[in-house]
Parts: sequence; structure tokens; C-alpha cells
Amino acid sequence: MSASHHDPLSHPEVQLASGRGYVANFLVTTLLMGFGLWLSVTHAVAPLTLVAVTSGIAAVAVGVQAYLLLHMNLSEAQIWHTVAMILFLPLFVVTIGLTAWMFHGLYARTMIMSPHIGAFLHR
Amino acid sequence: MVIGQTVKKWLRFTYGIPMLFLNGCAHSGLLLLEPRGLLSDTAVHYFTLDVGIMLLIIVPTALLAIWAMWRYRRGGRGAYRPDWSHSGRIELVVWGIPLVTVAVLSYLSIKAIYELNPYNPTILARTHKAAGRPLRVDVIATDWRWLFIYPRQHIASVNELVVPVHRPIRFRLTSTSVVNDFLIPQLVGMIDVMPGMRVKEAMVVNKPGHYLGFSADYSGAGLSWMHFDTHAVSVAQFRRFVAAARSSGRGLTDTGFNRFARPFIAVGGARQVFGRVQQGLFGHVVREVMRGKVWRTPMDMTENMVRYMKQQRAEQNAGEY
Amino acid sequence: MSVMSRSENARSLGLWDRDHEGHDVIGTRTFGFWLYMLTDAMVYAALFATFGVLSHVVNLAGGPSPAAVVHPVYAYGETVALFVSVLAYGGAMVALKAGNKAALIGALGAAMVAGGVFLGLAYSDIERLFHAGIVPQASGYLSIFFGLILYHALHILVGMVWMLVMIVQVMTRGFTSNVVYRLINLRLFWHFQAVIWVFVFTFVYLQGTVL
Amino acid sequence: MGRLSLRQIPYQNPILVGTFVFALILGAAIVGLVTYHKRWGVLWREWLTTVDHKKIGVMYCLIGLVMLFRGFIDALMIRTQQAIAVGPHSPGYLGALHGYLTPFHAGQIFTAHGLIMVVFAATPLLVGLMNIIVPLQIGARDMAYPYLNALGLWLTAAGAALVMVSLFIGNFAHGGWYGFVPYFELPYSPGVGVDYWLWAFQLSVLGTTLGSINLIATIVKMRAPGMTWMRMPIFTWASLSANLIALTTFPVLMVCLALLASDRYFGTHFYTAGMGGNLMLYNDLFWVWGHPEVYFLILPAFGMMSEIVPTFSEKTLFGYATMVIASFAIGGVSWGVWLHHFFTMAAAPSVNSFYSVTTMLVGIPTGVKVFNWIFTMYRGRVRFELPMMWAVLSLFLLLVGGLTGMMNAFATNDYMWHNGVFVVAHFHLMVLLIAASIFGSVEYWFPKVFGFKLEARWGKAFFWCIVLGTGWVFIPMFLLGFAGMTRRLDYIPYTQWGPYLRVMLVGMGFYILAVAFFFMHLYVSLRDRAKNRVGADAWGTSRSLEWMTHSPVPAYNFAFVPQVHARDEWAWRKEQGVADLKSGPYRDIHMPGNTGVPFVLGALALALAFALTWRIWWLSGLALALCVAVVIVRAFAEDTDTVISAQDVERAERRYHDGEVVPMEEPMGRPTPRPAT
Repeated sequence: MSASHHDPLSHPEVQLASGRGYVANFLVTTLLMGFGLWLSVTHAVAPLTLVAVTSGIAAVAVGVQAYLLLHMNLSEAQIWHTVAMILFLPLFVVTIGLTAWMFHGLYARTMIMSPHIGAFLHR
Repeated sequence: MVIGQTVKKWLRFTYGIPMLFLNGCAHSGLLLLEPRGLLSDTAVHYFTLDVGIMLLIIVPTALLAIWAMWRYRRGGRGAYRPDWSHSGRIELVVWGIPLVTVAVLSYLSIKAIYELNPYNPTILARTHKAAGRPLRVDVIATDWRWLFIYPRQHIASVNELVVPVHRPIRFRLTSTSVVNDFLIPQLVGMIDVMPGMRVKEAMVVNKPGHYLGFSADYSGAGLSWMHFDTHAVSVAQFRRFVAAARSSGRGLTDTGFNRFARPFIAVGGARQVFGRVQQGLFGHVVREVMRGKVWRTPMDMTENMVRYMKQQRAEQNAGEY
Repeated sequence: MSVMSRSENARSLGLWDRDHEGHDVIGTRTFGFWLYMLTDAMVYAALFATFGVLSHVVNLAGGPSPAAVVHPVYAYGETVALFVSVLAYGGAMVALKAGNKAALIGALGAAMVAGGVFLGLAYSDIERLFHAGIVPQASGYLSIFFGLILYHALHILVGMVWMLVMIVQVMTRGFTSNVVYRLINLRLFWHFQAVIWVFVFTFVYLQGTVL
Repeated sequence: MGRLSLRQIPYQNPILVGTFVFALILGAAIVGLVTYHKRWGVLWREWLTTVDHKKIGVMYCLIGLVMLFRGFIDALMIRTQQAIAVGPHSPGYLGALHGYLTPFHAGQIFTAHGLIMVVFAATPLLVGLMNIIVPLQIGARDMAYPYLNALGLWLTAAGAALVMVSLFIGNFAHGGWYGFVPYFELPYSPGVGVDYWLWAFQLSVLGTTLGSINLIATIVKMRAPGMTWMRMPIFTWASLSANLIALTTFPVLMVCLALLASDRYFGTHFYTAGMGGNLMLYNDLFWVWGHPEVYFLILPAFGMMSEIVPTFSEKTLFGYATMVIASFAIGGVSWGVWLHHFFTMAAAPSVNSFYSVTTMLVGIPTGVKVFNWIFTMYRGRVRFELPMMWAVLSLFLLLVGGLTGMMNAFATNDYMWHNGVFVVAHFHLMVLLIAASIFGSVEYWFPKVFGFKLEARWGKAFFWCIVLGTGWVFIPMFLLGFAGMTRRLDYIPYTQWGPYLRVMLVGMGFYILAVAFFFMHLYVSLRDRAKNRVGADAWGTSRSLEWMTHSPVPAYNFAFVPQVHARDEWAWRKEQGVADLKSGPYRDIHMPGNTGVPFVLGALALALAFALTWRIWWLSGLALALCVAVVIVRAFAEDTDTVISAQDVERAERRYHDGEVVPMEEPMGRPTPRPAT
């Protein structure tokens, strides 16, 4: 509880900072998001393709951020951070994925679509 | 599944034991184990298999545990080997037995789920090809009564379900306010009855008789009195019921239903029959709820309910029920 | 082997760590905070699961469709503001590595300003919607739409307050180990908001145009 | 004052007035005793402001025990009500139509019973035991974040206090501990009961999440030198897997409850039936948490059994690696089974099949554990002392609970009794398994924490009454399950259920005896503590690191941090003949200093939750602002450590070696400003 005799600035987590990485991250993610924006406002692709492509873009952007911003790597200082995140990833997928699956089926089985509400289907 | 059959027979026998114990009379009250419908029969069939297979594992395990404790108790006969802590062969068996059991049970479970799928029970299609056109019944759960609408007959009945035997019944169910759970222990399993949604259930009664039905999910103060009677009758008797309802009962319109659905604790029963039910009432109720229609629970059925209950008590004592 | 020699053998391995230094305080603190951030990510996962369930057509309840609610170009402005703020915080971390107090305070200030711009943009966007009668009470979809963006905005607000506290602490305390671990935690917190925003922007705004 | 007024105090209800008088007398007695013995200072300095993991653990356990008692009283009321209110001709008292509870009151009681038992009894007891034992087992001097540890405790305490306050001001939720939607929405539950439930639950969520972060970080970062992963004691492994579950699932519950709060307070439509809400979403989010939560409770219980069984079999645990894998397999699979809590939702058969199979998969690692305990006893020398008796009871409860669990996992069985009392009986056996493990480990670790063993005679009477009570209550309940009886009835419409319900009263009688014997057990043990004093290794055959320091454990845990050489380090040292605790010359030990901030934050959180419940907006705002302010001010406190000087350590160690009992609350260490950096 008293590690104060070490210089805190020499701690590996301080030394992780990399100006070049942060700038690269800024450029890449801003451009990726810009590309997604361009796709959606110009309606350049079909809706389903848009969903797929933008999801892909988001995945790439988050990957870049995880590596360059959050410094997810296997170095000794960061390994437990990375392990913890890898542990959570499947749980995010499970929570969202299984929920979506269940409710997709439930809507089909229990909802009576009246014409009144159906009118919004393709708006 | 020869083993399954044997196990089943044996288990049927063991059901008797607790019955003998507790009240010795012919009717033990263990409703779930006395199925009188096609679906409940099937469910009990799989239940028996499941329990049998599990007991094949659990009983020897329990005996093993008792044996180990007895033999290796301090001062017992077992040889003390403090350093023994691993055996690959035992580990294999220890993982293997549960794995195989779960595999078998999973197979059975999936088979049962499809056979008893409330929307389309395959067991019904397989065994009831020539049973004729199914009877449609729309069920609406209110706070705290059950309304059974017979859409083709344009009649409805409150807290009393009358159905012909051997003919498939197709239910559509919804609720006006909160989630209920539709259950007739001897005939059909539970299904959630949800407001703003429509679920389906199917049922075939094998024996004429009088069966109890319950609301299983908690729905508020009137839950305990939200039970209903199911009368499984012959075709002729069912026709008489329909005719009697048509001639005597009052009508039920969409606006009339709005009044009917107000919270009411059905102490002492709430039987009622409606002769002319507006067409499409079920769909109307579902849509109304989806649009946000709410039948609020007044404070005197929650916080201040002592007075309400006292009043009901007085009415009960006065013989009004 | 006799008992005596066995115990000597064991003793020679060293039974007690007489020079126990304590653990790495900064590393332990940031690890715990990272676990906390992951729980926050789980909160977002649950919110996104809710969003997935409540963006079916019946959840509009006859109200405005997602395409009529979202404004992706505007949201891209928020995106850039947030990414600039994150970049500025990165600058603060570089300054910390160099031990440069003034640069660190300046970069934190810049990150706060950019965060403020993000909040301002978000505020005017929500204001616009409220004026059009598009409120969380109107439908299930709108409830979770506002739920998501308001929860994210709340994080930005908290982050800005935290930055203010850190500016004061850096000025008064200098780079003590407590201040340093808090700066690293704030880095995790702030950079994490950018990650979450990528999801919000993509799933709520971009894909909202075709729902 | 928002909705709060004097009318909200239920003085017309004789049951509540009686409870209030009882609480008043008890409170007065405690205040009187503390004042008489002049212990207010000690209470504040050494307990309320402590950051010592052992004292925090003890306080967690105390909260758990008090709430366990409250939950038991609720159970007693449910059982008597159901035994009386059978059929239309049954008598009614106190304004109730049948029995003595109105439906609204009965609803509050079973809601409180469930919430209290799961969240405010089992959870604090387990968290408390993990708090005490885990740092000792890994050779740490404290938790990774002692201050956070205290905060978690006081948030949990605030939640428990809020539940108790609801007894006397207003009312509690009345629809089941896990809440029903849309029943818990404003139109159907217009009172404050649901709000009490919401905020009490939410406070405990916050406390438990913080606690889980703390335990995980402690285990990952604070192990003694030489303690590799595969040398970690099995209880620590179990705590790790349990807390991973808590860490990952509690946030989902937080969302689940927050969305309900939003519906109630802001009129949004997350869970409403109409207006585009989805009421099943509540069940989905709740059980995403709810099912793993069950394993959050049961994994530490398994861990406790895995500590007790080897100790009293005088033998190493069979299949250590398998046990670890099984714990994590249970934790992992528990994340994919939640729909089995609403199998009857009318989901597609493919969905139900998936969840039925995943649920059964849990049975595999659980079965492995059972076999491993049996093979631990095999070739051992089993001693049936009290902890072992509880562990054996747990084992058999697990067998029955496992059988019935597999029955429930079979989806079509579940259709038969989903909301029936069969399920109630099943999970009560599982929770009783947890309770039995807890009682076993309280017996087991009590001497470690307090320096003397609990006496055995009353303890055995207590044990056998629990066994008899359990049989007498839950066998009829299983039969009632087959009789089709549904849950949460305040009136029994079907008279054939009556005899079973009356038989259960006999079991409740045994439980009442058990509670009485438990108090006797504590009293006699305390009275005869001098007779039952023990040294470091209370049972003589324990194996893990916590038995390598003095009993009661000194504030600094270990005078020197141990070097770990083997899986069962203490057993290894005894075998090698180096089981000697004398290890001078001593050094200064840096420890975290006590602080009142967590207590203050807990009090503020209670004020905030109370104000939100009653919609007293000014108080909510004030409490929230004060919370933020206190956190910020605390961030500026730098000198939070104390130092226990080498002389103090030496003096204390000598006293321990002389066999003197050093009381837990004796202050050690003094705040020393650290050198400026």
C-alpha cells in the first residue's frame, strides 16, 4: 500500500501513452464514421447492405480503438485488462444475440399486426 | 425404449405411496399425476421417463455417498490413504455419466417440446387426424376473472369453460391488464397470458368430468379467487349449453366489455353467461391494450383494501354468493 | 529422508517474504477501474439489447419512425467533437509521460471544451426533438432511444466534472501516485466513451435511417 | 414532503404495531447496552469506520443473520396464513376474508420474504464470508480496495435498512420478489411499495457489484508470492468464479430496474403492455441476471463444502483441477439458460429446446462436483463434527435439488408446474443447501475469526431441527406441486391442498425450535468461550493458508507475508515439519486507515433512496449533491494510511504466542503522515 517511493511517472501504464497512436486512431475512426455517414445519407446501398456494412465499420473502428486507445495488448502491465475484456466479449454477444433471437420469435408468434400499425412498416 | 417403459411402470406404482400416506381415499388430489387430456398425458409420459432416468443416476450416487461416509468414517473399516487425490479413470466416469445422462434427456426434452408446442402440438396432429374441426375458444383474462368467448357460437362465459370431450380445442389467449398464467392441471400445462399479445394453446379432453383451472402467475389481490371450472361434456350436452347460453344470456359489446374488465375480486365465484358477443371482441381488446388502454387498480384494492374485504365478507355472510 | 532434513530442506525454500513491498498500487487501481468500466459496458449491452427489442415496428406505437427521429449528419458533428476530445485527452497522457504539468492541464482543458461542444450539440438535438413533440413518453422505441443517448451524455458530463477535479489536483498536488492513477482511470473512462459512441452512432443513428 | 404524510404510518394494523413495539424494545435494549458498557466510541472507531476486511465481513454476516431472521418471520406468516385460509368457510381475522392477512398484506410478505432471503440474507452472508476468508487464503494483508469494501458494506446495509423502514412507513412491494411487469407499473401498483423494493434492490446491486470488483482484483493482484493459479485454495477459486458472475450480471439487473423506475417516474414505455413497450423484456433482463445470480450464491457454497469435506476427511480434495473447471463451467453455462424462467412465454419450440438443453448442461459440472466430494471422503478418515454435518446435509440437499432441477429443466415438465409450488420447493432446497453450507462454514471458520470454537450440543440440536423442519415442510410442498398448487396464494381455493399445508406447520414448528436453539448455541458458546479457545489451527486437519495465522486474526493478518510452496500450503508445512509461526524480527506494516466516509455515503444513499421512494424531490437532490461532494472531497484526502510499528507487531505476536486472546476491536497502528513525494 505504499509504493510511493517509486516514481509514479515511470509506471508502465503511464509509459503506454503514444501521441502517434492517438492521432492515428483519431484519423482512422473519424474517417470510418464519415464513410458510414456517407453511405446512410446518400442511400447508396440497399438497407440490409447498409446495416451489414455499417456494423462492419463499427467493428473495425472499435478494434482500432481497443488497440490504440485502450491499449489492449498482452504486455505484462496490460494482460489482465485484456483478459477481462475478452471474458466480457462473449457475454455482450450472448446478451444481445439471444435476446434478439428470442424476441424475434416472440413478436412473430404473439403480436397481431393491425393495418393501422402496419402502415409504418415501410416508412 | 424398453427400459423407459419398465421404469414408467415402476414409477406409476410409486405414485401410490404418498397417496396412501396422506389421505388414503380414492382421490389423492395429486392433479398433475392424474392427467385426463391428450397433452397432459403426453407431458406426464415424458415426466415419468425423465424422473426414471434421473433416479437411475441419483439413487446410486446417494448410496455411494452413504457407503463412502460409513466405510471411511473415523474408526471405520476403510483403509486411510491421505495422499490419494487423483485417478484418471474415475474422472472419466465422473464426467462421462452426467454427460451421457444429459445427452439422453436433452433428446427427450426436445422431442417433448415439439410434441407439446402449444401453437402446433405435433402429438395432436399425429393422433387426432379424424377428430373433426377444432373448437375455437378465445380467452381473455381480466383483473380478476376469466372470460371464455366461443367466437363461432357468439357466446361467452365467465369463470366457466364448457368443452366437448375428444374434440381438439384451440385457444387464443390475451389479457387486459397484467400477465396471467392459464392452467388446467389435469388437462393442459401453463401458458403466459399477456396483455397486448395473443398466445395460442391447444387441448383435447379424454374423459368427461369436472376439472379445476387456475391463474398461476401473480396478478394482484384477486389472484386467489381467479380460478375457473372446466366441464368436459358430451357433444350433445355441449350443444345444449350453447343453446341455453344463446337464449338466456345478456349481450356483450366492446363498450360493455370496458365495464366488465374493471377490477373485481371474484370471491365466491362470478359465473355469468353472455348470449350475443360482438364479433371480433378478442382482436378489439388486444388492439385497445396495444394502443395503451389501461384498467387501473384502485387504491381500495391495494393499500386500503381492508374495507373492501370487509364488505365482501358481509356480502358472503348475507348469502349473496 | 528423515523429518529433520525434510524440514531443513523446506526452510531453505524460504517460508516468509520478509521484504514484502506491497503490491503495485497504480496497476491494482487501474485494473479495478477497468473492471468497473466493463460493468458499465455490460450496462450498455443491456441497453442495446433493449434497443434491439424495442425497435420493432410495433414499438413505434404509431409514433414517428426511427428515420424521422435520427439526424445522422448532426450526430456526426457530435462524433467529431467527442473524438477531438478523446484525442486531446491522449495529448494529456503524452504530457503526463513527459512529466509536463502545464501541457497536461492545457490538454485536459481542451478535452473539456470539446466535451462541452459534444454536450451542447446533443442538447440542441434533443431540444429540437422535444419541440417536435418527440419525447420519451411517446413510444417504446423513443423511450430507449432517449434512454441510450441520455445515459451516454450523462457519462460525458461526469467525465467533465472529473477532469475539472483532476486539473485542480494536478495543480495542487503534482504527480503523486494517487493523482497519476486517477488520471489513468479517467483515460480509461474517457476513451471508453468514444468506443461506446461508435456503437451508438452506428446502431442508433446510421442504421436508424433504414429502420 | 412528497407523498409522505402521517397517514402513511400503518398504525391500524395490529401486526405491524406489534412488530414496531418489538423493534423499539430491541433497539432500546441495544442502545442501552452500548451506552451502559460505554462502547459508542469503540463502535464508531473500530467497527463503523473500519476498512479491515475481517470486521467488514463480520458486519456483512450480522446484516445477513438479522435479515435471515426477518425473512424467517415472513415465511412463518405465509405458512400460517396458507394453513388457515383454506376453502370458503375458513375463518377470517383482522379484516382479512380468510386467514389473518389481506391479499395486499400477504403479497407484501412473500415479496419481502423472497427479496430479503436472496438479496439481504444469503448474499451478505456469502459476501461476508468471502470477505473474511479470501484475503487470508491468498496471504494478503487486506482487500485490494479496503475503502471500496466498506462502501459496499454500507450500501448493502442501506438497502436492508430501507426494506425495514418500509415496515413502519408506508408499505412494501406486493407482487413477488422478482417483480412482475406490467403489474409493477404505476396503474396496477399505485403505492410506494414498488418504489421501496426498487431502491432497496438497486442499493444492494450497487454494493454487490463494487464488492465483486474488489474480490476479483484482490484475487488477481494480491496473492502471496509463490501462490500460482493452480495453488489457490478451492474456496478462493469458487469466490473468483462467483464474483465473475456478479461482476458481469449485476449491471444487467441495474438496467432492468432502472428502466422500470423510468416507467414509474417518467412515464416512459419500456415495459408497458401498450404504447410500444414490451413487458417480456423485463423478464428477459431480469433473468439474464437472475439465473447467474443463483450460481453467484451457490458457487461459494460449493467452495465452502470443498474446504470442509477435505478437512474432516483428513485428506486432499479429490480432483482439484476438475473442481476448478467445473466451477467455471457452471459460471459460463449459467449465462445461457435464463429463458427457462419463462418457458411458458410461448417462445418458439426451437428457443425452448435451446434453453432446455443449456439448462441441463449445468447438471454435468454439478454432478462432477458431487462425485468429487464423495471421492474425497473415499479412502479418508471422516470425522462428523458440526461443519462436516452441515456439509453432508448440503450434499444430500444438492442431490434432491439436482434431481428436481433436472425435472424443471425438462421444458414440458416446466409447463406443468412453472408457477407452481413444485418450483418453490425445488429452489428452497437449493437455497437451503446454500444456507447449510453457510452454517457449516460459520462453524468452521468461527474459531479463526473469534479465537474460540462454537459449542457442539446446542449446535447439533439446531442442525437436527433444521433437517427435520426441511423434510416436514418441503416433502409436502413437493406433493402439493404435483397436486397442481400454484404460487403466491393468500387463500386456498382447493380444499384438497389443506391437509398438506397443515402438515407443513409441524415443519415450521421444528424451524422455530431451530431458531431458538441457534440463539442458545450462540449464547452458550459465548458464555463458555474460555473453554473452547483454540490456537491457529482450530481443527487440526485444515489445509489452507488462513490457518497459518493466529486466531483471532490480527489486524495485519500475517506478520510476514508467507511464501507459498504447495497447493495446500499449511498441510505441506505441517508435513514438512515447518509449521512454526514465530518469525521475527518484525517490520513496520502499512495498513489502510479507518475512515467514516463510506458510512456517511451509505447514510446519504439511504436518504436518497427514501426520498426517491416518497418523491421528496428536494431531499433527493440534496442527498445526491452531498454524495457527489463527499466523493470529491474524499478524493483530496492523501494521508489515508496508518502504520503498525514493528514494536507493536512484536508485542501482539508475543501475546498470541502466550495464548492470550487479543480482541478484534483492540486498536493497532496509528495514522502516520507519509513522506511527501
